[in-house]
Amino acid sequence: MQRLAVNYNLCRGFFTGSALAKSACSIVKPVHHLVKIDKAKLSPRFPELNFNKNDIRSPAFKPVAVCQDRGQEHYLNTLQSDLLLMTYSHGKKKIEGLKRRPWDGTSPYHLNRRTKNPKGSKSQLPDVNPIDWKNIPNIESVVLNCYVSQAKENPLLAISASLQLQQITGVKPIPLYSRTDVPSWKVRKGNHMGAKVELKGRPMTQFLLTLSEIVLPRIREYKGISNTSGNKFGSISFGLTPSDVRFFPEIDSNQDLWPVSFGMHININTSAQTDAQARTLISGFQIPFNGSKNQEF
Amino acid sequence: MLSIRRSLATSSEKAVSSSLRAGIILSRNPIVTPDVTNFEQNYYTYQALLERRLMWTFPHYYYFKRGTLSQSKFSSAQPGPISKLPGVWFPKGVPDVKHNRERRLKQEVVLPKSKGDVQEGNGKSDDLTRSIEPNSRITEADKTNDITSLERKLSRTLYLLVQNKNKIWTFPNFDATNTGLHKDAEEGLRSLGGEKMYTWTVSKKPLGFIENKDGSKEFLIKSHILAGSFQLLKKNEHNISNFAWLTKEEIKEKVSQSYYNYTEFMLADN
Amino acid sequence: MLSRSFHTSRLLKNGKVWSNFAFRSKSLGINSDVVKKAVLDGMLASGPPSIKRKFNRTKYNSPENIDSMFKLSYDFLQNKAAALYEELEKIKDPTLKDDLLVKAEINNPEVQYNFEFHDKIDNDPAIIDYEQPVYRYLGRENWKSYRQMLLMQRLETLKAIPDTLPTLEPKADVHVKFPYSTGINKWINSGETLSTLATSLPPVFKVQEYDSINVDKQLYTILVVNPDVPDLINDTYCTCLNYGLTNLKLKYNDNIIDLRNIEKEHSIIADYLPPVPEENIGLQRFIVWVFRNKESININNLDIDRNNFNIRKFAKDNELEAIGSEIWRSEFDSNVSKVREMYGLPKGRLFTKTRN
Amino acid sequence: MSLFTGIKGLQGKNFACNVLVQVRNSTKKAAGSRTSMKDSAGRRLGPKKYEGQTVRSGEIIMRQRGTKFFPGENVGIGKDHTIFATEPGVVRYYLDPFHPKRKFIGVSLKRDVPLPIPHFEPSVRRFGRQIIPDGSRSQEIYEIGKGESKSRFQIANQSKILKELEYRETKRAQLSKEFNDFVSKTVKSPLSDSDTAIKYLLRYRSCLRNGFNLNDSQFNAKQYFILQTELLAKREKWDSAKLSDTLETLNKDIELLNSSIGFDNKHQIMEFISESDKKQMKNHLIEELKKLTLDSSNSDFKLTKKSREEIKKLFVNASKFLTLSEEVHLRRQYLKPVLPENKFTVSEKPSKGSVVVRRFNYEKHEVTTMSRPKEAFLNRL
Amino acid sequence: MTVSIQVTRKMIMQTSPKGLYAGGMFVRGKKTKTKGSLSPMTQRVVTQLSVMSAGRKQPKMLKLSKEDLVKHQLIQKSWAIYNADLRAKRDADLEKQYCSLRDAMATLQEISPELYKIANADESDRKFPLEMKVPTDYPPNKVWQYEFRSGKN
Repeated sequence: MQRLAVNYNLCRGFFTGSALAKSACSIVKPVHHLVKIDKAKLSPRFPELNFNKNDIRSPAFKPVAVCQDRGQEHYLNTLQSDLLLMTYSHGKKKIEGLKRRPWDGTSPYHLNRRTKNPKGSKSQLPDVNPIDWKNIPNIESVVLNCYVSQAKENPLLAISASLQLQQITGVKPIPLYSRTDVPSWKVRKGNHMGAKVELKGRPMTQFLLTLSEIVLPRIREYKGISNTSGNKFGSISFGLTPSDVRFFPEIDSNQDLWPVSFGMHININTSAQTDAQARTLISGFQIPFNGSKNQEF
Repeated sequence: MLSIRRSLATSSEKAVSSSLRAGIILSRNPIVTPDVTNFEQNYYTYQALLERRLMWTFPHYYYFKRGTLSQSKFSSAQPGPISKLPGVWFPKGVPDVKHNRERRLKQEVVLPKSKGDVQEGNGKSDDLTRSIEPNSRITEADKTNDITSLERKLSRTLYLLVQNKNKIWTFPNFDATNTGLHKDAEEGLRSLGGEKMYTWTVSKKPLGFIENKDGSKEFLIKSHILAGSFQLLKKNEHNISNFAWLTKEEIKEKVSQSYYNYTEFMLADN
Repeated sequence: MLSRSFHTSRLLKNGKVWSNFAFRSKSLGINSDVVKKAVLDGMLASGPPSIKRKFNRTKYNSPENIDSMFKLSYDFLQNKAAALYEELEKIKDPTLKDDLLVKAEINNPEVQYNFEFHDKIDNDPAIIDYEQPVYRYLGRENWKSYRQMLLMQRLETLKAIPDTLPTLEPKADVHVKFPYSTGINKWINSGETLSTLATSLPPVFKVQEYDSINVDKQLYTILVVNPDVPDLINDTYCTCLNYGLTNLKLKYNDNIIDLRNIEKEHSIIADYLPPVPEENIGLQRFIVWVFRNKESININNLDIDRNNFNIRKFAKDNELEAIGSEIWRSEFDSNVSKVREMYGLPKGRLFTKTRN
Repeated sequence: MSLFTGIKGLQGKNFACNVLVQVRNSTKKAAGSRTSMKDSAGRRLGPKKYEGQTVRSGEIIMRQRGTKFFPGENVGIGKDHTIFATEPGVVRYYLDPFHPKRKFIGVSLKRDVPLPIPHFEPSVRRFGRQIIPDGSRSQEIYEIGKGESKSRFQIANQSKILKELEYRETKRAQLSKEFNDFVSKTVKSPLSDSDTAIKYLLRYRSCLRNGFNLNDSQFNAKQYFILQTELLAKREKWDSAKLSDTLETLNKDIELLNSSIGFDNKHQIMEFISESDKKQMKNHLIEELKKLTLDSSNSDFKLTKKSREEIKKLFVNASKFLTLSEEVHLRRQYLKPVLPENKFTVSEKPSKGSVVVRRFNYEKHEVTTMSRPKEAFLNRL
Repeated sequence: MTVSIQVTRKMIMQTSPKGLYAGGMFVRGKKTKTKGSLSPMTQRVVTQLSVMSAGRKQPKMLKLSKEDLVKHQLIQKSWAIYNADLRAKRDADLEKQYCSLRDAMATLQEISPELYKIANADESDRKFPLEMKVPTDYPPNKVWQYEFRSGKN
């Protein structure tokens, strides 16, 4: 009888995490129904986290439409139909981007083999569709990226840079950390090196208009954004130097709080499919371009 | 196709292709933002107040250094929350004050009055501290209802319409030559309204076309006026007697129904 | 469904459809006058009536400008609803009509208030009336957001599908409770392990339909099966039919099936057999399947071997469409012998695992 | 050079650093000599059971590095990816359409059941248990061992559970005694089975306590006895006449109880009051209360001690005809713990026994102090 | 936010003057939280960090009563529907514009290939003129520019 009891205790597993209990592989078993199950919704913990962010019961709720968005109104009123006219090209066909090349199937080994890279490129490129009323270019987001190279010596500068971004945009920035060790530049992995912020909606147009109406005109001998800027897929980037940043009204009116200022990169992401379209779009917000042969006819 | 009764007595011999005409939709873009409706205004106010309730406390200690004059000015301008007192019954809830803000209520930051506000009488234009008074969105031209002025209806897009001798209002249109529709339209416009005009043609492509009763096709080119003004030449070769800068609704009243129906979607709502 | 024919055009002239109860159900409005006033005419000076304590009422602060904005929004949406009601008059197709009715009422704040803050399972037809398409729509959304997912997860993890029926496309919400044996007033959670004493007397079912169906004609079948009965000869398990009801009628609101509304003569396929698991065979699953009948079933023509029941064959033969399910589990406990005695069943066997 | 000697010194201490001991030659030695000399014995990987072989549970089917084969039906996988049988049967190597790039090993319980089992077919399971015959030695051993195999929860809470059970029993006995006395006093016509009647009342009450409404409580409690009787009839093979007779007497008893006994809102036993009577009594109570506090809306209304006592007296029997929420509501309305402020309940100067209240005044933005006499409060603070 | 605060404390240690650690040695019982010991630069960053972080600055959670919740949801819904209507109208107009543009170009191609060639010439990399301003809330002092440099045109 005692033996039985002892055996019983031996069999009983007290630790669920023991090495024996660990599975050596994972197999997803197919289910027998078509209902989508959201596990977070089934959990009784933190019910308020299950609310959508635009639900007032969610802790992350933030009112968005607090005022008229004049940049957006300008786009919808004037730019949109002008852009349709300017970017339309009659009889234009879809230009197919580079795609991965499939094997011709002459060998049985071609089955399940990875397709070949596109010719002359490592990755596939998107198609360029002709413009119609559904894909008129629009600005999607603006990303400000502030990397302070001196932060490797004085990490406090990264914090100041982060606050500078917040002051200029009114949106909470995300800290940036160096990704790799680069001994020749004395950069260590994981150091706090600056901040970035992604702007959308009202803060985005607010920032763009401040830039084009207040900051850029005040920069001495500013020629404009390079006409060759762009990543080939409709994103335009340019930079501001630390002295340019001082012209932002938030910095300008509190000069004594900002003994040092930090330059930044500005990436304007648009839904345009080519850089030329993107530049046309951005010029509608009074942002000057340099070296453009702005043909008048 | 829509056919429209047109009675422009033009000498078609000049035109290279007699059946082609170049029309121009010349617009003045809005100068001020569109008027908000009551519904929108209320919603914006509601959201703005909600935002004030949910926003983080203003870090006044960052902008105003302790012990400075500006700090004392600022803090004296603030209404200040009700603070907690021991043994006192607060029917509207015990105050929860942090950083001089009642955390249960919306945040109110009052800017201290600057010098300029006090001495309002001597409004020197170069005084930086003067209070800013915005210009009125309604101009003189609105009050006198001067439809030939470019300064009317600042919140709307205005379009140039001309009236011929037969009292018919249309968009200006001219004979097309071989140089291109946009060139004909621009040059025609200048022959009508003088050279003191800075216009920007949006595109060489026509926005649309109207098939006239006489078989000619009128292609519409879009253009914006950016500076200068349209001054109708008294002796013009197009028999135009009158012109006006009109909004979409006003155009509907002036032109024929079919003409409006055709061009309606090309005109901006605001 | 909406059988009453109404001539709304005259009533709709002023556009205030949401406050017009001449042709709309009373349940589409808030029952309590005070609450209704606080919602529609702006917050009362004494605070929101939904807060029970006066102390908390005076403490409460409404968001500013909410009432003035609410009025504009209410008028805006009410006008849209009025247009939909006018459109409704021209439409004959009942499903389209239901869709439009849902669209016209879904934004009504009174409907939203009623649904959000009242009991949705044991509903009061004066407040949540599932005969109204809009409440059915809201009910379905609510069910999909939690209970349906929970049920499907449990059916899958407990392998109720495909051990009994191959799959389930859930259409109705099924609830089960056992009020007669212990008097407990609680709908069971899917997959719960219940004591055999609690399950010793027949359960009560509640089947909530959300689809538009012909309530007067549609018949239902409910089967409770246990796929974990030992089959010693073949060294495997077989399925036992523990309870079988058919030819049941349901309504949208009154849809509890208890002994009061079961007709003994032509509804009971199999009497209730309580869960009496034997010792050392682990947990047994009891799966409630609810079907829509194609036509009424004559129970005298049925040939059922309840101890070796093939539910797939039964469903196929009688053209039953599975619409809902519920599951509970039972294992051997100290009450099993009492229940066996009660039903005159033989004494349970004791098992041990074989070595091989 | 110094490095060389240093290493040489280490070599004496049996350090296996033969790599570092190198001689400088004119040509560089090819790289990769470091591990090419090492080798280990074969790990004896591979299948241990082949397709179609029978296995017993626990037998190893495949040893492998990584998951060359994945575990399928009735097999397990070890931490070194060894695949073993969990059920006795026939080994099958197969492919699964849901994971087209994986190979599986499974154990089919029967030779004629192919793997994989079709997706929507019921799983094939082995019962794998045998009966322990009654009265055998193994059963004895099992019964003894069972006492010790209680769950930890049961062992930890044994005394508590027992106490709880005992309490429940005594409470039940107490209640049934109370009910018995009450029934014998109030029910005029004799009951055929008083024992069942008391049990019925207990069930009736517990249903009410669990939140069923009146009708459902009565039905649920009655149904228990009907079902029990039917089961008894089945067990003892009664004929239908006897069963219907018994059910009829049961029904009669329960009808009698239902029409003569009820429960108040605190679940205390009382004489039956019909719904219409309850409504009437409620209306009467409200009228009385209104009469007593007729001028309460008046600003100089003073609630005397006497009238307060009278109101309290009116509420003595209220639990019999009011629901709990109604009663609480009415009590709150007419017996306010703190009276509204008027000239009787706020005194100018703090007198003996008055309570000083400091309250913030939001209009004047200041703290106002007022003293309230004892009469302003219903209960002692 | 706590993470970044921890990080900074480390940083402050690195950058703070030597006095605190008495020549690298850690002195027991010495005040470590004295404001005066921070350099003005460090002090500024500490303030800057507190501007960005939530500590003591967050308002109380907004808990609406049932009535207000329903009202708020209705308001949000009406705003969404209002905007959807506007968007639908705009899209319909744009579609009409697109169709008319396409038809016009097709007709022009048919009637006069020379003019079509001019009209359909490449216009990519065309910019909006800088004189085309984004509307402001209130008009400028000089509402309309009547004079302009003729060289521009």
